[in-house]
Amino acid sequence: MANAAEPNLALKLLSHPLVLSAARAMVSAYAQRLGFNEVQCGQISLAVDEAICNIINHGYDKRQDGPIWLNVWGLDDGIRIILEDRARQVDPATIRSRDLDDIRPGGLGVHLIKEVMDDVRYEKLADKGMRLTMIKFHAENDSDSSDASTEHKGTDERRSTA
Amino acid sequence: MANAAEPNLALKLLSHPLVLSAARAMVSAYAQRLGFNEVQCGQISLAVDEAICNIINHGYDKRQDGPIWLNVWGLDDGIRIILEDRARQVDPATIRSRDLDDIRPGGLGVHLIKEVMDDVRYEKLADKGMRLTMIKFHAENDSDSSDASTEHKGTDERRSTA
Amino acid sequence: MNDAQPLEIRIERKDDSVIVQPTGEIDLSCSADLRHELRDVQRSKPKKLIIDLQQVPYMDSSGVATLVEAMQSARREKTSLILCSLQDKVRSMFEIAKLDSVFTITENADIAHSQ
Amino acid sequence: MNDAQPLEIRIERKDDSVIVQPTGEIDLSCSADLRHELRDVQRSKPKKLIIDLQQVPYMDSSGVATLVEAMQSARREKTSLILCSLQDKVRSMFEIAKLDSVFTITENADIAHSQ
Ligand SMILES: Nc1ncnc2c1ncn2[C@@H]1O[C@H](COP(=O)(O)OP(=O)(O)O)[C@@H](O)[C@H]1O
Ligand SMILES: Nc1ncnc2c1ncn2[C@@H]1O[C@H](COP(=O)(O)OP(=O)(O)O)[C@@H](O)[C@H]1O
Repeated sequence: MANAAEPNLALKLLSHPLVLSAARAMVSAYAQRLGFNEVQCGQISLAVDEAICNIINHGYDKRQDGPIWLNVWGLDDGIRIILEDRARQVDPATIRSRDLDDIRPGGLGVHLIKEVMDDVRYEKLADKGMRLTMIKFHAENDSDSSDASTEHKGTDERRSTA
Repeated sequence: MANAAEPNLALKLLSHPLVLSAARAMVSAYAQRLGFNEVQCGQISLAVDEAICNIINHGYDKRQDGPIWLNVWGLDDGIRIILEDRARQVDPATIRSRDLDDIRPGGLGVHLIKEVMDDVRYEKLADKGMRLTMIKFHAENDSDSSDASTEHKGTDERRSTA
Repeated sequence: MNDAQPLEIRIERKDDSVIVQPTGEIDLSCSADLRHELRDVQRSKPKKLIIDLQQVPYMDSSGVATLVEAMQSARREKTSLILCSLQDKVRSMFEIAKLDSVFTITENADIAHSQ
Repeated sequence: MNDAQPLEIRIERKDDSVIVQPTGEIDLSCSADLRHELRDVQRSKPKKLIIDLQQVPYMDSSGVATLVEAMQSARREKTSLILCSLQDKVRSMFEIAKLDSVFTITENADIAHSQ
Protein backbone atom coordinates (compact mmCIF):
# COMPACT_ATOMS: atom_id res chain seq x y z
CA MET A 1 0.00 0.00 0.00
CA ALA A 2 2.82 2.33 0.97
CA ASN A 3 4.00 3.57 -2.39
CA ALA A 4 0.82 3.13 -4.34
CA ALA A 5 -0.26 6.05 -6.48
CA GLU A 6 -3.37 6.61 -4.40
CA PRO A 7 -2.90 8.55 -1.14
CA ASN A 8 -4.21 7.07 2.10
CA LEU A 9 -5.86 10.39 2.85
CA ALA A 10 -6.83 12.92 0.18
CA LEU A 11 -8.31 16.09 1.65
CA LYS A 12 -9.57 18.96 -0.44
CA LEU A 13 -10.07 22.13 1.52
CA LEU A 14 -10.54 25.83 0.90
CA SER A 15 -7.97 28.52 1.67
CA HIS A 16 -9.74 29.57 4.86
CA PRO A 17 -7.92 29.85 8.21
CA LEU A 18 -10.79 28.07 9.98
CA VAL A 19 -9.87 24.74 8.38
CA LEU A 20 -6.26 24.81 9.62
CA SER A 21 -6.97 23.03 12.88
CA ALA A 22 -8.86 20.27 11.07
CA ALA A 23 -5.95 19.68 8.67
CA ARG A 24 -3.47 19.61 11.56
CA ALA A 25 -5.58 17.23 13.61
CA MET A 26 -6.02 14.83 10.70
CA VAL A 27 -2.33 14.73 9.82
CA SER A 28 -1.25 14.45 13.44
CA ALA A 29 -3.63 11.56 14.20
CA TYR A 30 -2.53 9.69 11.10
CA ALA A 31 1.17 10.26 11.80
CA GLN A 32 0.59 8.83 15.26
CA ARG A 33 -0.88 5.67 13.75
CA LEU A 34 2.21 5.42 11.57
CA GLY A 35 4.33 5.30 14.71
CA PHE A 36 5.58 8.87 15.07
CA ASN A 37 5.82 10.09 18.65
CA GLU A 38 3.96 13.07 20.06
CA VAL A 39 6.67 15.64 19.40
CA GLN A 40 7.12 14.41 15.84
CA CYS A 41 3.36 14.47 15.20
CA GLY A 42 3.32 18.06 16.42
CA GLN A 43 6.17 18.95 14.08
CA ILE A 44 4.55 17.31 11.07
CA SER A 45 1.27 19.12 11.66
CA LEU A 46 3.16 22.40 12.18
CA ALA A 47 4.75 21.97 8.75
CA VAL A 48 1.32 21.37 7.21
CA ASP A 49 -0.11 24.40 9.02
CA GLU A 50 2.71 26.70 7.87
CA ALA A 51 2.49 25.45 4.30
CA ILE A 52 -1.27 26.04 4.15
CA CYS A 53 -0.88 29.50 5.73
CA ASN A 54 1.61 30.38 3.00
CA ILE A 55 -0.75 29.19 0.28
CA ILE A 56 -3.52 31.33 1.82
CA ASN A 57 -1.34 34.42 2.33
CA HIS A 58 1.02 34.38 -0.64
CA GLY A 59 -0.58 32.02 -3.15
CA TYR A 60 -4.18 33.18 -2.91
CA ASP A 61 -3.49 36.67 -1.43
CA LYS A 62 -5.77 35.86 1.52
CA ARG A 63 -8.69 34.88 -0.71
CA GLN A 64 -10.70 32.39 1.35
CA ASP A 65 -12.12 30.21 -1.40
CA GLY A 66 -9.10 28.90 -3.24
CA PRO A 67 -8.87 25.10 -3.50
CA ILE A 68 -6.05 23.26 -1.72
CA TRP A 69 -5.36 19.54 -1.97
CA LEU A 70 -3.66 17.84 0.96
CA ASN A 71 -2.58 14.28 0.17
CA VAL A 72 -0.99 11.96 2.72
CA TRP A 73 0.77 8.63 2.22
CA GLY A 74 2.00 6.27 4.90
CA LEU A 75 5.37 4.97 3.74
CA ASP A 76 7.29 2.00 5.04
CA ASP A 77 9.86 4.41 6.39
CA GLY A 78 7.84 7.53 7.13
CA ILE A 79 5.14 9.85 5.87
CA ARG A 80 4.80 11.78 2.62
CA ILE A 81 2.59 14.85 2.35
CA ILE A 82 1.84 16.70 -0.87
CA LEU A 83 0.06 20.04 -1.00
CA GLU A 84 -1.20 21.42 -4.29
CA ASP A 85 -2.98 24.65 -5.13
CA ARG A 86 -4.23 26.57 -8.17
CA ALA A 87 -2.70 29.79 -6.91
CA ARG A 88 0.05 32.12 -8.10
CA GLN A 89 3.14 30.40 -9.46
CA VAL A 90 6.49 31.58 -8.11
CA ASP A 91 10.06 30.49 -8.67
CA PRO A 92 10.76 27.86 -5.98
CA ALA A 93 14.10 29.58 -5.29
CA THR A 94 12.24 32.65 -3.99
CA ILE A 95 10.42 30.63 -1.35
CA ARG A 96 12.62 31.16 1.66
CA SER A 97 12.37 32.64 5.13
CA ARG A 98 14.15 35.72 6.40
CA ASP A 99 17.60 35.53 7.97
CA LEU A 100 16.95 34.29 11.52
CA ASP A 101 19.13 37.07 12.96
CA ASP A 102 17.05 39.76 11.31
CA ILE A 103 14.37 39.61 13.97
CA ARG A 104 11.00 40.93 12.86
CA PRO A 105 7.42 39.65 12.84
CA GLY A 106 6.91 36.90 10.25
CA GLY A 107 9.29 35.27 7.83
CA LEU A 108 9.68 31.98 9.70
CA GLY A 109 7.27 29.52 8.09
CA VAL A 110 9.49 28.05 5.39
CA HIS A 111 12.36 27.77 7.87
CA LEU A 112 10.16 25.81 10.26
CA ILE A 113 8.96 23.53 7.48
CA LYS A 114 12.53 22.76 6.40
CA GLU A 115 13.69 22.19 9.96
CA VAL A 116 11.03 19.69 10.93
CA MET A 117 10.67 17.75 7.67
CA ASP A 118 13.47 15.65 6.14
CA ASP A 119 12.72 16.42 2.53
CA VAL A 120 11.01 19.58 1.22
CA ARG A 121 10.49 20.38 -2.42
CA TYR A 122 8.50 23.17 -4.11
CA GLU A 123 7.66 23.00 -7.79
CA LYS A 124 5.40 24.70 -10.30
CA LEU A 125 2.58 22.55 -11.61
CA ALA A 126 2.33 22.21 -15.37
CA ASP A 127 -0.49 24.64 -15.97
CA LYS A 128 -1.39 26.54 -12.83
CA GLY A 129 -0.52 26.43 -9.16
CA MET A 130 2.26 25.02 -6.99
CA ARG A 131 3.12 21.66 -5.45
CA LEU A 132 4.92 21.18 -2.15
CA THR A 133 6.22 17.69 -1.35
CA MET A 134 7.31 17.00 2.23
CA ILE A 135 8.65 13.75 3.65
CA LYS A 136 9.55 12.84 7.18
CA PHE A 137 11.27 9.57 7.94
CA HIS A 138 11.05 7.54 11.11
CA ALA A 139 14.10 8.20 13.27
CA GLU A 140 16.44 5.22 13.13
CA ASN A 141 17.32 4.90 16.79
CA ASP A 142 14.38 6.55 18.41
CA SER A 143 12.70 4.23 20.86
CA ASP A 144 9.55 6.35 20.93
CA SER A 145 9.03 6.23 17.21
CA SER A 146 8.58 3.07 15.27
CA ASP A 147 11.04 1.35 13.15
CA ALA A 148 9.09 -1.38 11.48
CA SER A 149 10.64 -4.17 13.54
CA THR A 150 9.38 -2.77 16.84
CA GLU A 151 5.93 -1.89 15.66
CA HIS A 152 5.09 -5.14 13.98
CA LYS A 153 5.57 -7.19 17.11
CA GLY A 154 2.01 -6.61 18.27
CA THR A 155 0.66 -6.12 21.73
CA ASP A 156 2.12 -9.26 23.28
CA GLU A 157 5.57 -7.73 23.23
CA ARG A 158 4.45 -4.60 24.93
CA ARG A 159 2.44 -5.84 27.80
CA SER A 160 4.13 -5.87 31.15
CA THR A 161 3.12 -8.46 33.70
CA ALA A 162 3.84 -7.43 37.25
CA MET B 1 -20.30 29.88 2.49
CA ALA B 2 -22.50 27.76 4.75
CA ASN B 3 -24.89 26.21 2.26
CA ALA B 4 -22.73 26.37 -0.83
CA ALA B 5 -22.58 23.21 -2.88
CA GLU B 6 -18.89 22.76 -2.15
CA PRO B 7 -18.01 21.17 1.22
CA ASN B 8 -15.59 22.96 3.51
CA LEU B 9 -13.71 19.70 3.93
CA ALA B 10 -13.78 16.88 1.38
CA LEU B 11 -11.79 13.86 2.48
CA LYS B 12 -11.36 10.76 0.38
CA LEU B 13 -10.06 7.81 2.32
CA LEU B 14 -9.78 4.06 1.96
CA SER B 15 -11.80 1.52 3.94
CA HIS B 16 -8.91 0.77 6.29
CA PRO B 17 -9.29 0.89 10.10
CA LEU B 18 -6.00 2.79 10.43
CA VAL B 19 -7.55 5.95 8.96
CA LEU B 20 -10.40 6.09 11.50
CA SER B 21 -8.52 8.19 14.02
CA ALA B 22 -7.54 10.71 11.33
CA ALA B 23 -11.16 11.09 10.21
CA ARG B 24 -12.33 11.52 13.80
CA ALA B 25 -9.64 14.06 14.61
CA MET B 26 -10.41 16.12 11.52
CA VAL B 27 -14.15 16.20 12.14
CA SER B 28 -13.77 16.90 15.84
CA ALA B 29 -11.34 19.80 15.30
CA TYR B 30 -13.60 21.35 12.69
CA ALA B 31 -16.72 20.93 14.83
CA GLN B 32 -14.88 22.72 17.62
CA ARG B 33 -14.19 25.67 15.32
CA LEU B 34 -17.89 25.75 14.50
CA GLY B 35 -18.62 26.25 18.19
CA PHE B 36 -19.55 22.76 19.38
CA ASN B 37 -18.35 21.94 22.88
CA GLU B 38 -16.03 19.09 23.77
CA VAL B 39 -18.74 16.51 24.49
CA GLN B 40 -20.56 17.36 21.26
CA CYS B 41 -17.33 17.17 19.24
CA GLY B 42 -16.74 13.72 20.73
CA GLN B 43 -20.25 12.65 19.78
CA ILE B 44 -19.96 13.92 16.22
CA SER B 45 -16.67 12.12 15.69
CA LEU B 46 -18.14 8.96 17.23
CA ALA B 47 -20.94 9.05 14.66
CA VAL B 48 -18.39 9.41 11.86
CA ASP B 49 -16.30 6.56 13.28
CA GLU B 50 -19.29 4.21 13.58
CA ALA B 51 -20.50 5.06 10.08
CA ILE B 52 -17.07 4.38 8.55
CA CYS B 53 -16.73 1.12 10.52
CA ASN B 54 -20.06 0.01 9.07
CA ILE B 55 -18.96 0.85 5.55
CA ILE B 56 -15.77 -1.16 6.11
CA ASN B 57 -17.51 -4.13 7.75
CA HIS B 58 -20.83 -4.36 5.94
CA GLY B 59 -20.38 -2.32 2.78
CA TYR B 60 -16.95 -3.53 1.70
CA ASP B 61 -16.94 -6.82 3.70
CA LYS B 62 -13.71 -5.73 5.45
CA ARG B 63 -11.91 -5.06 2.18
CA GLN B 64 -9.32 -2.42 3.01
CA ASP B 65 -9.12 -0.58 -0.30
CA GLY B 66 -12.66 0.59 -0.94
CA PRO B 67 -13.06 4.35 -1.49
CA ILE B 68 -15.01 6.42 1.03
CA TRP B 69 -15.82 10.11 0.67
CA LEU B 70 -16.30 12.14 3.84
CA ASN B 71 -17.69 15.63 3.15
CA VAL B 72 -18.21 18.23 5.86
CA TRP B 73 -20.09 21.52 5.73
CA GLY B 74 -20.24 24.18 8.41
CA LEU B 75 -23.83 25.42 8.50
CA ASP B 76 -25.16 28.55 10.12
CA ASP B 77 -26.97 26.36 12.60
CA GLY B 78 -24.75 23.30 12.83
CA ILE B 79 -22.68 20.79 10.90
CA ARG B 80 -23.58 18.53 7.98
CA ILE B 81 -21.59 15.38 7.22
CA ILE B 82 -22.11 13.20 4.17
CA LEU B 83 -20.43 9.82 3.71
CA GLU B 84 -20.51 8.07 0.35
CA ASP B 85 -19.12 4.73 -0.77
CA ARG B 86 -19.09 2.48 -3.82
CA ALA B 87 -19.93 -0.57 -1.73
CA ARG B 88 -22.88 -2.94 -1.50
CA GLN B 89 -26.29 -1.33 -1.74
CA VAL B 90 -28.82 -2.26 0.91
CA ASP B 91 -32.35 -1.19 1.66
CA PRO B 92 -32.03 1.73 4.12
CA ALA B 93 -34.80 0.15 6.21
CA THR B 94 -32.51 -2.79 7.02
CA ILE B 95 -29.87 -0.52 8.52
CA ARG B 96 -30.71 -0.68 12.18
CA SER B 97 -29.13 -1.80 15.43
CA ARG B 98 -30.21 -4.69 17.62
CA ASP B 99 -32.79 -4.26 20.35
CA LEU B 100 -30.86 -2.66 23.23
CA ASP B 101 -32.22 -5.23 25.69
CA ASP B 102 -30.89 -8.12 23.65
CA ILE B 103 -27.39 -7.74 25.04
CA ARG B 104 -24.68 -9.23 22.87
CA PRO B 105 -21.42 -8.03 21.33
CA GLY B 106 -22.03 -5.60 18.47
CA GLY B 107 -25.18 -4.18 16.99
CA LEU B 108 -24.90 -0.71 18.51
CA GLY B 109 -23.35 1.51 15.83
CA VAL B 110 -26.47 2.75 14.07
CA HIS B 111 -28.17 3.34 17.42
CA LEU B 112 -25.25 5.50 18.56
CA ILE B 113 -25.28 7.45 15.30
CA LYS B 114 -28.99 8.18 15.61
CA GLU B 115 -28.71 9.14 19.27
CA VAL B 116 -25.94 11.69 18.86
CA MET B 117 -26.92 13.23 15.52
CA ASP B 118 -30.13 15.21 14.97
CA ASP B 119 -30.82 14.05 11.45
CA VAL B 120 -29.67 10.74 9.94
CA ARG B 121 -30.61 9.55 6.48
CA TYR B 122 -29.36 6.56 4.48
CA GLU B 123 -29.99 6.29 0.75
CA LYS B 124 -28.84 4.30 -2.24
CA LEU B 125 -26.79 6.24 -4.76
CA ALA B 126 -28.01 6.18 -8.35
CA ASP B 127 -25.59 3.63 -9.74
CA LYS B 128 -23.52 2.08 -6.99
CA GLY B 129 -22.90 2.59 -3.29
CA MET B 130 -24.66 4.27 -0.40
CA ARG B 131 -24.93 7.79 0.99
CA LEU B 132 -25.35 8.67 4.66
CA THR B 133 -26.31 12.25 5.52
CA MET B 134 -25.93 13.33 9.15
CA ILE B 135 -26.70 16.74 10.62
CA LYS B 136 -26.17 18.05 14.12
CA PHE B 137 -27.55 21.43 15.12
CA HIS B 138 -26.16 23.77 17.73
CA ALA B 139 -28.12 23.44 20.95
CA GLU B 140 -30.43 26.43 21.36
CA ASN B 141 -29.83 27.23 25.01
CA ASP B 142 -26.47 25.70 25.54
CA SER B 143 -24.02 28.24 26.84
CA ASP B 144 -21.07 26.04 25.92
CA SER B 145 -22.06 25.73 22.31
CA SER B 146 -22.46 28.64 20.00
CA ASP B 147 -25.56 30.25 18.81
CA ALA B 148 -24.46 32.78 16.25
CA SER B 149 -25.14 35.81 18.44
CA THR B 150 -22.69 34.71 21.12
CA GLU B 151 -19.98 33.61 18.82
CA HIS B 152 -19.82 36.63 16.60
CA LYS B 153 -19.07 39.02 19.43
CA GLY B 154 -15.34 38.46 19.20
CA THR B 155 -12.76 38.36 21.93
CA ASP B 156 -13.57 41.69 23.54
CA GLU B 157 -16.73 40.29 25.00
CA ARG B 158 -14.99 37.31 26.45
CA ARG B 159 -12.03 38.83 28.18
CA SER B 160 -12.30 39.26 31.89
CA THR B 161 -10.44 42.08 33.55
CA ALA B 162 -9.66 41.45 37.19
CA MET C 1 1.34 1.57 5.69
CA ASN C 2 3.00 0.54 8.94
CA ASP C 3 0.70 -1.49 11.12
CA ALA C 4 1.53 0.50 14.21
CA GLN C 5 -0.77 -0.33 17.10
CA PRO C 6 -0.81 2.56 19.49
CA LEU C 7 -2.92 0.66 22.02
CA GLU C 8 -0.80 -0.47 24.93
CA ILE C 9 -2.26 -3.03 27.29
CA ARG C 10 -0.85 -3.48 30.76
CA ILE C 11 -1.71 -6.64 32.65
CA GLU C 12 -1.21 -6.94 36.40
CA ARG C 13 -1.96 -9.95 38.56
CA LYS C 14 -2.64 -9.68 42.30
CA ASP C 15 -3.77 -12.75 44.25
CA ASP C 16 -6.89 -13.99 42.44
CA SER C 17 -7.42 -10.74 40.55
CA VAL C 18 -6.25 -9.50 37.22
CA ILE C 19 -6.17 -5.83 36.31
CA VAL C 20 -6.16 -4.99 32.62
CA GLN C 21 -5.24 -1.41 31.82
CA PRO C 22 -5.34 -0.36 28.17
CA THR C 23 -3.81 2.98 27.20
CA GLY C 24 -5.00 4.74 24.05
CA GLU C 25 -8.04 5.19 21.88
CA ILE C 26 -9.91 1.94 21.29
CA ASP C 27 -11.41 1.69 17.83
CA LEU C 28 -11.76 -0.88 15.06
CA SER C 29 -8.04 -0.68 14.34
CA CYS C 30 -7.09 -2.12 17.74
CA SER C 31 -10.15 -3.58 19.47
CA ALA C 32 -9.08 -7.03 18.27
CA ASP C 33 -5.86 -6.62 20.29
CA LEU C 34 -7.88 -5.94 23.41
CA ARG C 35 -10.11 -8.93 22.64
CA HIS C 36 -7.11 -11.24 22.33
CA GLU C 37 -5.64 -10.00 25.60
CA LEU C 38 -8.92 -10.40 27.46
CA ARG C 39 -9.49 -13.91 26.11
CA ASP C 40 -5.97 -14.80 27.14
CA VAL C 41 -6.46 -13.43 30.64
CA GLN C 42 -9.85 -15.09 31.01
CA ARG C 43 -8.41 -18.50 30.18
CA SER C 44 -6.83 -18.51 33.65
CA LYS C 45 -10.31 -18.04 35.17
CA PRO C 46 -9.48 -15.30 37.68
CA LYS C 47 -11.90 -14.60 40.51
CA LYS C 48 -11.94 -10.95 39.65
CA LEU C 49 -11.18 -9.11 36.43
CA ILE C 50 -10.81 -5.35 36.67
CA ILE C 51 -10.66 -3.40 33.43
CA ASP C 52 -9.25 0.01 34.25
CA LEU C 53 -10.23 2.52 31.55
CA GLN C 54 -8.58 5.58 33.07
CA GLN C 55 -6.16 5.87 30.14
CA VAL C 56 -8.81 5.37 27.45
CA PRO C 57 -10.01 8.76 26.19
CA TYR C 58 -12.15 7.26 23.43
CA MET C 59 -13.89 4.00 22.59
CA ASP C 60 -16.13 3.11 19.67
CA SER C 61 -18.68 0.32 19.51
CA SER C 62 -16.07 -2.24 18.47
CA GLY C 63 -14.43 -1.66 21.86
CA VAL C 64 -17.76 -1.92 23.64
CA ALA C 65 -18.48 -5.17 21.79
CA THR C 66 -15.20 -6.54 23.11
CA LEU C 67 -16.19 -5.69 26.67
CA VAL C 68 -19.65 -7.23 26.26
CA GLU C 69 -18.00 -10.42 25.02
CA ALA C 70 -15.68 -10.41 28.04
CA MET C 71 -18.64 -9.90 30.36
CA GLN C 72 -20.54 -12.83 28.91
CA SER C 73 -17.53 -15.05 29.23
CA ALA C 74 -16.98 -13.82 32.80
CA ARG C 75 -20.55 -14.75 33.72
CA ARG C 76 -20.04 -18.26 32.43
CA GLU C 77 -16.84 -18.66 34.43
CA LYS C 78 -18.12 -16.95 37.59
CA THR C 79 -15.48 -14.24 37.27
CA SER C 80 -16.58 -10.93 38.67
CA LEU C 81 -15.85 -8.35 36.01
CA ILE C 82 -15.59 -4.68 36.98
CA LEU C 83 -14.98 -1.64 34.80
CA CYS C 84 -13.46 1.35 36.54
CA SER C 85 -12.33 4.95 35.98
CA LEU C 86 -14.32 5.66 32.84
CA GLN C 87 -13.63 9.01 31.23
CA ASP C 88 -16.66 11.16 30.43
CA LYS C 89 -16.81 10.41 26.70
CA VAL C 90 -16.57 6.68 27.29
CA ARG C 91 -19.12 6.76 30.10
CA SER C 92 -21.59 8.63 27.91
CA MET C 93 -21.28 5.89 25.26
CA PHE C 94 -22.20 3.25 27.82
CA GLU C 95 -25.19 5.34 28.82
CA ILE C 96 -26.40 5.83 25.26
CA ALA C 97 -26.05 2.08 24.65
CA LYS C 98 -27.93 1.41 27.93
CA LEU C 99 -24.97 -0.68 29.08
CA ASP C 100 -24.16 1.42 32.15
CA SER C 101 -26.52 -0.69 34.24
CA VAL C 102 -25.45 -3.97 32.66
CA PHE C 103 -21.81 -3.66 33.69
CA THR C 104 -20.50 -3.19 37.20
CA ILE C 105 -18.80 0.18 36.94
CA THR C 106 -16.88 1.85 39.75
CA GLU C 107 -15.41 5.32 40.12
CA ASN C 108 -11.83 4.18 40.56
CA ALA C 109 -9.55 1.17 40.90
CA ASP C 110 -9.56 1.21 44.73
CA ILE C 111 -13.30 0.75 44.88
CA ALA C 112 -13.07 -1.97 42.25
CA HIS C 113 -10.50 -3.80 44.37
CA SER C 114 -12.58 -3.59 47.53
CA GLN C 115 -15.71 -4.95 45.88
CA MET D 1 -19.42 28.94 8.37
CA ASN D 2 -19.69 30.37 11.87
CA ASP D 3 -16.78 32.58 12.76
CA ALA D 4 -16.32 30.95 16.12
CA GLN D 5 -13.10 32.05 17.81
CA PRO D 6 -12.09 29.41 20.28
CA LEU D 7 -9.19 31.54 21.56
CA GLU D 8 -10.06 33.05 24.93
CA ILE D 9 -7.84 35.81 26.24
CA ARG D 10 -7.80 36.68 29.92
CA ILE D 11 -6.35 40.00 30.97
CA GLU D 12 -5.35 40.70 34.57
CA ARG D 13 -3.89 43.93 35.93
CA LYS D 14 -1.81 44.04 39.12
CA ASP D 15 -0.07 47.28 40.13
CA ASP D 16 2.08 48.23 37.13
CA SER D 17 1.91 44.76 35.55
CA VAL D 18 -0.44 43.20 33.09
CA ILE D 19 -0.80 39.44 32.69
CA VAL D 20 -2.22 38.23 29.39
CA GLN D 21 -3.31 34.59 29.40
CA PRO D 22 -4.61 33.15 26.14
CA THR D 23 -6.33 29.76 26.20
CA GLY D 24 -6.43 27.65 23.05
CA GLU D 25 -4.45 26.88 19.93
CA ILE D 26 -3.02 30.01 18.32
CA ASP D 27 -2.96 29.84 14.53
CA LEU D 28 -3.76 32.10 11.59
CA SER D 29 -7.49 31.92 12.39
CA CYS D 30 -7.06 33.73 15.71
CA SER D 31 -3.60 35.29 15.98
CA ALA D 32 -5.11 38.63 14.92
CA ASP D 33 -7.30 38.51 18.04
CA LEU D 34 -4.22 38.12 20.19
CA ARG D 35 -2.51 40.96 18.30
CA HIS D 36 -5.43 43.31 18.94
CA GLU D 37 -5.51 42.45 22.64
CA LEU D 38 -1.77 42.96 23.02
CA ARG D 39 -1.82 46.29 21.19
CA ASP D 40 -4.69 47.38 23.39
CA VAL D 41 -2.86 46.39 26.57
CA GLN D 42 0.38 47.99 25.41
CA ARG D 43 -1.31 51.33 24.83
CA SER D 44 -1.45 51.76 28.63
CA LYS D 45 2.38 51.37 28.72
CA PRO D 46 2.61 48.94 31.64
CA LYS D 47 5.97 48.47 33.37
CA LYS D 48 5.74 44.75 32.98
CA LEU D 49 3.82 42.61 30.52
CA ILE D 50 3.63 38.90 31.27
CA ILE D 51 2.27 36.61 28.57
CA ASP D 52 1.36 33.34 30.23
CA LEU D 53 1.26 30.53 27.65
CA GLN D 54 0.37 27.70 30.01
CA GLN D 55 -2.98 27.15 28.31
CA VAL D 56 -1.59 27.28 24.76
CA PRO D 57 -0.89 23.75 23.50
CA TYR D 58 -0.02 24.90 19.98
CA MET D 59 1.20 28.00 18.20
CA ASP D 60 2.13 28.52 14.56
CA SER D 61 4.37 31.22 13.13
CA SER D 62 1.49 33.71 12.92
CA GLY D 63 1.31 33.53 16.71
CA VAL D 64 5.06 33.91 17.03
CA ALA D 65 4.95 36.93 14.69
CA THR D 66 2.41 38.51 17.04
CA LEU D 67 4.71 38.00 20.01
CA VAL D 68 7.71 39.42 18.12
CA GLU D 69 5.67 42.51 17.28
CA ALA D 70 4.69 42.87 20.94
CA MET D 71 8.33 42.54 21.97
CA GLN D 72 9.46 45.25 19.58
CA SER D 73 6.77 47.58 20.80
CA ALA D 74 7.66 46.74 24.43
CA ARG D 75 11.29 47.69 23.81
CA ARG D 76 10.26 51.05 22.42
CA GLU D 77 8.07 51.72 25.44
CA LYS D 78 10.52 50.34 28.03
CA THR D 79 8.01 47.70 29.05
CA SER D 80 9.64 44.51 30.28
CA LEU D 81 7.96 41.67 28.39
CA ILE D 82 8.17 38.15 29.78
CA LEU D 83 6.82 34.89 28.35
CA CYS D 84 6.13 32.14 30.86
CA SER D 85 4.94 28.55 31.17
CA LEU D 86 5.58 27.45 27.60
CA GLN D 87 4.38 23.94 26.76
CA ASP D 88 6.91 21.65 25.09
CA LYS D 89 5.60 21.99 21.53
CA VAL D 90 5.53 25.77 21.75
CA ARG D 91 8.97 25.93 23.35
CA SER D 92 10.44 23.78 20.60
CA MET D 93 9.07 26.23 17.99
CA PHE D 94 10.86 29.11 19.70
CA GLU D 95 14.05 27.06 19.68
CA ILE D 96 13.80 26.17 16.00
CA ALA D 97 13.16 29.84 15.19
CA LYS D 98 16.16 30.81 17.39
CA LEU D 99 13.84 33.10 19.35
CA ASP D 100 14.31 31.36 22.70
CA SER D 101 17.27 33.61 23.48
CA VAL D 102 15.61 36.74 22.10
CA PHE D 103 12.65 36.62 24.48
CA THR D 104 12.81 36.56 28.25
CA ILE D 105 11.20 33.22 29.02
CA THR D 106 10.55 31.92 32.54
CA GLU D 107 9.39 28.56 33.82
CA ASN D 108 6.24 29.82 35.48
CA ALA D 109 4.22 32.92 36.35
CA ASP D 110 5.70 33.27 39.84
CA ILE D 111 9.22 33.63 38.50
CA ALA D 112 7.93 36.06 35.88
CA HIS D 113 6.37 38.19 38.63
CA SER D 114 9.51 38.26 40.74
CA GLN D 115 11.76 39.35 37.88
N1 LIG E 1 2.86 28.96 -1.29
C1 LIG E 1 3.59 30.04 -1.62
N2 LIG E 1 3.35 30.75 -2.73
C2 LIG E 1 4.08 31.83 -3.05
N3 LIG E 1 5.09 32.29 -2.31
C3 LIG E 1 5.39 31.65 -1.16
C4 LIG E 1 4.66 30.50 -0.77
N4 LIG E 1 5.19 30.08 0.41
C5 LIG E 1 6.18 30.92 0.71
N5 LIG E 1 6.32 31.87 -0.22
C6 LIG E 1 7.33 32.96 -0.22
O1 LIG E 1 8.33 32.66 0.74
C7 LIG E 1 8.45 33.73 1.68
C8 LIG E 1 8.81 33.20 3.06
O2 LIG E 1 7.71 32.53 3.66
P1 LIG E 1 7.67 32.30 5.23
O3 LIG E 1 9.01 31.85 5.70
O4 LIG E 1 6.56 31.39 5.54
O5 LIG E 1 7.41 33.74 5.87
P2 LIG E 1 6.15 34.71 5.67
O6 LIG E 1 5.01 33.89 5.16
O7 LIG E 1 5.89 35.25 7.03
O8 LIG E 1 6.60 35.76 4.71
C9 LIG E 1 7.12 34.45 1.63
O9 LIG E 1 7.24 35.78 2.05
C10 LIG E 1 6.73 34.31 0.17
O10 LIG E 1 7.39 35.29 -0.60
N1 LIG F 1 -22.94 0.99 5.48
C1 LIG F 1 -23.71 -0.12 5.60
N2 LIG F 1 -23.91 -0.92 4.53
C2 LIG F 1 -24.68 -2.01 4.65
N3 LIG F 1 -25.30 -2.38 5.78
C3 LIG F 1 -25.15 -1.61 6.87
C4 LIG F 1 -24.36 -0.45 6.85
N4 LIG F 1 -24.40 0.11 8.07
C5 LIG F 1 -25.16 -0.67 8.83
N5 LIG F 1 -25.63 -1.73 8.12
C6 LIG F 1 -26.54 -2.80 8.62
O1 LIG F 1 -27.10 -2.38 9.86
C7 LIG F 1 -26.81 -3.33 10.89
C8 LIG F 1 -26.63 -2.65 12.24
O2 LIG F 1 -25.41 -1.93 12.27
P1 LIG F 1 -24.78 -1.55 13.67
O3 LIG F 1 -25.84 -1.03 14.56
O4 LIG F 1 -23.63 -0.63 13.42
O5 LIG F 1 -24.24 -2.91 14.32
P2 LIG F 1 -23.14 -3.93 13.76
O6 LIG F 1 -22.31 -3.20 12.77
O7 LIG F 1 -22.36 -4.33 14.97
O8 LIG F 1 -23.89 -5.08 13.16
C9 LIG F 1 -25.59 -4.08 10.41
O9 LIG F 1 -25.48 -5.35 10.97
C10 LIG F 1 -25.83 -4.10 8.90
O10 LIG F 1 -26.69 -5.14 8.56
